[in-house]
Amino acid sequence: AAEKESYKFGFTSATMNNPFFTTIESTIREAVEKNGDTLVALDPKSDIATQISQLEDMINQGVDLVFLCPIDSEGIQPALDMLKEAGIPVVNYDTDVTDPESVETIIVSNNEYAGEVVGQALAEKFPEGGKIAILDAPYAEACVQRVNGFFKGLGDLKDKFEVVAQQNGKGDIGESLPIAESILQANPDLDAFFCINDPSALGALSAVQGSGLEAQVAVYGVDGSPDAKKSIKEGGLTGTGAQSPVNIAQKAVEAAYQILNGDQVEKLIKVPTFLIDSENVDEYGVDGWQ
Amino acid sequence: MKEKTIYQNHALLGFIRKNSVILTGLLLLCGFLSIVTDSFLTNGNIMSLLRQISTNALLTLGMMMCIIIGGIDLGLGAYIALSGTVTAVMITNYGVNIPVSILLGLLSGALCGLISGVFIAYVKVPAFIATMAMMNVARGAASLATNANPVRVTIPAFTNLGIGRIGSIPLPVFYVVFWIIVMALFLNKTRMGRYIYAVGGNQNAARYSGISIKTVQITVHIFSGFLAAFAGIVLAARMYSGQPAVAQGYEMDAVAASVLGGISLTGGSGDVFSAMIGVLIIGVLNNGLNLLNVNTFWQLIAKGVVILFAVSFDMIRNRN
Amino acid sequence: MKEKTIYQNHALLGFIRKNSVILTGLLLLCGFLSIVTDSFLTNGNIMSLLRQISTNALLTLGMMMCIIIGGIDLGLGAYIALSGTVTAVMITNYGVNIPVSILLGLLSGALCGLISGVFIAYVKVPAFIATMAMMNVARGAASLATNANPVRVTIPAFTNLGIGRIGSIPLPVFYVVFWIIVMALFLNKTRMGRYIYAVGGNQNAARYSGISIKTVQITVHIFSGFLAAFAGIVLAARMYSGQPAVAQGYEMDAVAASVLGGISLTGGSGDVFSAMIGVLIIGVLNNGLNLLNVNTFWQLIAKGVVILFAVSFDMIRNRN
Amino acid sequence: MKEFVLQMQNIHKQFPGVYALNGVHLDVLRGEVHAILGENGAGKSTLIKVLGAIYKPEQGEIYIDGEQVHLNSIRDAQAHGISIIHQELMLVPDLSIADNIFLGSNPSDYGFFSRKEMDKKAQLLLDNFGVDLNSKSMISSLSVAQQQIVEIIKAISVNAKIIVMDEPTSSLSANEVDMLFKIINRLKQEGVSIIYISHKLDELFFITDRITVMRDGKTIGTVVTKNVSTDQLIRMMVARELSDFYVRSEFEKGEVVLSVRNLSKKDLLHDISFDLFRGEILGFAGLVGAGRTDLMKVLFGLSPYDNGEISLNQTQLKIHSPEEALKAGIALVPENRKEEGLILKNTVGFNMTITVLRDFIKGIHVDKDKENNILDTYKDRLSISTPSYKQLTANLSGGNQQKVVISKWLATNPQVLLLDEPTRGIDVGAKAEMYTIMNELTLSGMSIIMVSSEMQEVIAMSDRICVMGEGKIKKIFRKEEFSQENILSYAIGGSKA
Ligand SMILES: Nc1ncnc2c1ncn2[C@@H]1O[C@H](COP(=O)(O)OP(=O)(O)OP(=O)(O)O)[C@@H](O)[C@H]1O
Ligand SMILES: Nc1ncnc2c1ncn2[C@@H]1O[C@H](COP(=O)(O)OP(=O)(O)OP(=O)(O)O)[C@@H](O)[C@H]1O
Ligand SMILES: [Mg+2]
Ligand SMILES: [Mg+2]
Repeated sequence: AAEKESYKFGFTSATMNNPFFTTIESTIREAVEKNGDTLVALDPKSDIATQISQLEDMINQGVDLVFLCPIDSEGIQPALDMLKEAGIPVVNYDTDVTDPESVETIIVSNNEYAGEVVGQALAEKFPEGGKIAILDAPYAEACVQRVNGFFKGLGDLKDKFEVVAQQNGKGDIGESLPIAESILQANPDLDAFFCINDPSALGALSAVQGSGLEAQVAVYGVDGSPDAKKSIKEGGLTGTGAQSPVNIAQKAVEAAYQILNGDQVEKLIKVPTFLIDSENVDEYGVDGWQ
Repeated sequence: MKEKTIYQNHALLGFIRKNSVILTGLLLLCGFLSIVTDSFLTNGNIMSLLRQISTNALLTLGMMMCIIIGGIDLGLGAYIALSGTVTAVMITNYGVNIPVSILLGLLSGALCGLISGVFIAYVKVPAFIATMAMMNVARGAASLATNANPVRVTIPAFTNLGIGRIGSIPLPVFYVVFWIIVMALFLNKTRMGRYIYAVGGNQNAARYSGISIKTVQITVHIFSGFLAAFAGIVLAARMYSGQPAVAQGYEMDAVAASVLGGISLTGGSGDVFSAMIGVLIIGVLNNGLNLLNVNTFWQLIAKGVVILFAVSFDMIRNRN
Repeated sequence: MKEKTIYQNHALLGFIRKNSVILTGLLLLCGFLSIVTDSFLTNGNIMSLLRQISTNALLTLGMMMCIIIGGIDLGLGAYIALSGTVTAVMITNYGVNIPVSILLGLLSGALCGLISGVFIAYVKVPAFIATMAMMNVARGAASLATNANPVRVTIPAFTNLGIGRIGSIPLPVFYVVFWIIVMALFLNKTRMGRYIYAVGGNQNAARYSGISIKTVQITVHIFSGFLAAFAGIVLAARMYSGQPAVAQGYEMDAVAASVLGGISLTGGSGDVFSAMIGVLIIGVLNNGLNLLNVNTFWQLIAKGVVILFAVSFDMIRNRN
Repeated sequence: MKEFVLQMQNIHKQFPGVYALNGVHLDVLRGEVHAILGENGAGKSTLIKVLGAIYKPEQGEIYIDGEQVHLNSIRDAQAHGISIIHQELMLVPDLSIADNIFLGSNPSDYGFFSRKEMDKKAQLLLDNFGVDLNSKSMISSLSVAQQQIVEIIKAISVNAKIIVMDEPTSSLSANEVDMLFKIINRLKQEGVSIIYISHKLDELFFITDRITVMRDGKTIGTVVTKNVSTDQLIRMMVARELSDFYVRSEFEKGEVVLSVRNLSKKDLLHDISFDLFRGEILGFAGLVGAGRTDLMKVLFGLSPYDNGEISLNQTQLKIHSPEEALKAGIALVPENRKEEGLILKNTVGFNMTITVLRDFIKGIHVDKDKENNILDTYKDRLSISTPSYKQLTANLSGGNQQKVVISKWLATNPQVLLLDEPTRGIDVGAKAEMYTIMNELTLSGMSIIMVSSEMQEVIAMSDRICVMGEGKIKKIFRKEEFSQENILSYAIGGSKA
């Protein structure tokens, strides 16, 4: 390939209304702009059809490479086919696509594992089992994986835990708050909430605090957002299965330049996830993402 | 038989008669829930139910005015997000003191209302479009102001506005009661209130009667934007944070509540207390479905079906 | 003075005169984009632009009918999801053959339209509420049918319906042209078409002329549900899958396109081709903002502002 | 020979709180013009709506050509050859004239129709009527009168056996009324029966064969027109004597109150100048579209003007809105009560006071006594007949609606009262009351401008008459110059002035 003066990258995430993705975007942007390259970032607002259209627009704009987090692993396939036809390499991050052949590399935090660490922590905290409620987001693939991982993490104690409620918190604090309140009313003896991300966990936490049950009910999230870490530090949230958008972004940029240079990259790069709780929250700081 | 009067002698009786269908529906729903769940009728649940509906109640107060003048305000959900983030940004990022921050938050909503009002009144842009456009603008502004990140506020003096209680009653319940009273007085006892009904009933006739349509439209939209902003600040206090992505689609719940409360979408009629029954129905429905732990997708269907049938019965009764 | 005749001898000239503001806006937008970007005027971009707007074009064709009779259909986005998932589930989970699956998908949309139509016509539920309720029901049903998971279909005979081309022109463009022609004939050349305008323009007059309002309302909603379902199947083919969460809020774009195309939300007027200009404006705007790499939050604001001003200019011109 | 094309027997129809039809009988012969006469609210329009199957009567039989029929739908009524021009205009504003004329008719094609042919047919009908209208024009661009004409043409286009006209001439001027009468005569020759409702007695004497008088939802009797006198009819209608029908009390010229100089508005008004004196009734006559309504709108601040001066009591006025006009002491009773006058879905009380809320609402204090006082005053003064102030205005009869309209602007106690077609659609009793009120008002010092297309009324009630045509004042007549011929010749003759 001919050496270019500068590269134009495309970036698409599930939604730009989520700090997790805006952190990835700004980290990538910073890195590529430092090299004198540009980043085109579009917001499909969680709509897979919009995401496909926007990728078309990027192709027409002549981007050299696309950073892509599919809203749906399968539904994104037509866009991947078009990208392939146009000869544009794809760095797939966060949520893996169904057909790995269509992308150059897949860089994911292990969503399942993020749920798993929470499950483990819960099992440890409540060795006798208990009543739990789950706030999920069934339309989002990554979130479904987190729930699966969560059950895996409960391990042998799985049968001792009773899921008394499972509702769609839409990964949103405002949606989750009233739902969590109702769940607490229906189950005053609840032991814990598992929420598929931090915003919904913070919503559940507000509900728990509003009901004066903070001593009794543990609230777990997934993400490791600065807000969540602050809350952990203040004794609010119990823990969060942390991902590292900063690491994901850095790995993605690294891989991108390697691909454009014609170097080999690994097909699957897993960015570790881990539990942050009151014990280790200070290691990661509360001002930004890890 | 339809008895439609603005002021009645036996106010309470008239109210019950007028809203008999929807009141019956509400009572049935409550009765059903108190039988099949242990928790519905507990003090705790009732209090949290009341707190949950406070947002929709405030939005509905604003929305019903917009509907009465024959319009709508699709931006109300976005103004919630905007005012919450504006207030939070002021407090947290700029260290502005709390009263001033809240004032700025309230102003942001009123300003959005003013802008849509001006386009509706002076340029005759349909309210549906003007407020839909303002919805985009307000949502965009809220996201820009915070770079789409939530802005955390943990100062108790602020958060207490949302989570505080007097006795066992959450503060937001008092706010709602206050605004219900204000709105009822406004619509029934002031000139502007009657002008609002006149403009919605027949804009041309209102104009010939010497009413300034523009003033009425702008006033209504400022007021409803203000109420949404107020709701946004209470919500931000409850969530310890200004959330730019919060409250999407809340305006639709406010429209549904208004219509359940018998407010005609063609404008010209409707009263505060009936609208509040609509708010209660939607609130109890959401609360009940969650208490019953109904599957999310069935919840959607159930909500659709209940709204459809509740409005249907009301329509059928009104025709007879 | 205003010359108001529906069809003029110089149809094209009349059309241009009627839509002068909005056409000017569209041309300015296109001109601007072709100057500041290299890619806007490329064949590839134009083709993908046309394909991108095909969904909104189909929805707008349905929406405009609903608006002309003085209503609205807020369920159209949800019917897209429903028909796509129904078709995909039939093909993939039940092994039903493709034509029958597609037929079932189309029927699902038409059925939703029928149900809202019946409530609107017979029970007099406002269209806003009836279709909002059906939106919930359809979305819930689509999610239930698939447990909220996308259902994959990779049979080329199906996916080609969405991604195929004739020459360099994507198939969806042909569908849209076909339906535009059908709709134009329907509205202008058939009795039912006239009835649609009559019902929207003066419902009493229509009734006193012996027109069955109910038939008109139900027909319109079935047809618009059907068109949304059609769009849903094309979209499913493009995405190789039925997606239960897709197309949320698409109905609002269809309303915006209709109003940009000069269709009055009070009903009674509007024509297909003007509405398609509205679709083009929204499409070019989205495409252009993407090509220009405008920040996503600024995009929201820009979209709001452009719609507001485009409609404003149209209103101002119409008054003079 | 005596062949009943229509018999309606013992028809009963009740509305909430109103027994609108209480055993009504109506017999109509083939080829006759049969009037229904009665006060406002007598039940005329309701009877017609029963015939058109818009309302279902609780009781009663309908025979057409001697056979009992059950009219279950509007289509049924049409199929039996009944065609109705309703009191309220029933046209679709954004469709063309041709579309409207053929809206309900049922051509025998497969759902498609040929627009060319339809336009041609419609044009033929328009030309036959003798109006200068293009069948492709949109209804919304027509004046009320032109719309009324379209409505008439629509009704006669379907080859009906029975054509009902509910106050067809209420917004027509003399020329068009003549045209209508010619058509009625022609239809009569063809054996069509016409049911004709009007409050204009002279028309009834001119055109009808028999008259059925209704009162309070009952048939009082049917008489042969040529055998009755006006007085007899009025007695049947109102069951009381009406004296002094058109009487203008003596008028003493006061000072100039309103003075208009060289008022112009592009395409609509040209160089309008006139004075209005204290206590005067200044009539405005003219043909349809003469520009009288436009002038009133300008005076009331509803539409702007380009040049000229308006002064009230020697001070120049700058009025930009009705609000300012009302404040300055000018009130307009608009021409079109449904669109401009009333909020139909609200109560009578609400409507009557909406212009004067300032008088009894201060802040959040509503002075109920004062409010009731205002309501009672005008209810009595105009004898508005309504079961209560809480009745929806939509449920009042046309005439009572008109009185509500008048009362709401009268309540503002203006110095100058502009009345645009003030007696449109109101019965003789109400008219007489209206004239009495006008007299009283002027005696108390109010000045009135009365736009009217009813020649008798203008001549009888005005102190001076401005004749308008093509947006100009063609001539101002003094009382002694008044005559129908004089006025008409200026109204029609474009170049005379
Ligand atoms: N839809 C309705 N609901 C309730 N009352 C009605 C309705 N329509 C008419 N009425 C009442 O029925 C009575 C008869 O009204 P109708 O319109 O038939 O009178 P009319 O003789 O045509 O009077 P006008 O000369 O003023 O047109 C009136 O008292 C009127 O208030
Ligand atoms: N909104 C409008 N659009 C177009 N033309 C109009 C409009 N309003 C009035 N006109 C035209 O302006 C002219 C003057 O109308 P105007 O209503 O003032 O006449 P008028 O003397 O009051 O007659 P009428 O007895 O019909 O009320 C007419 O030719 C009318 O058709
Ligand atoms: Mg009548
Ligand atoms: Mg006039």
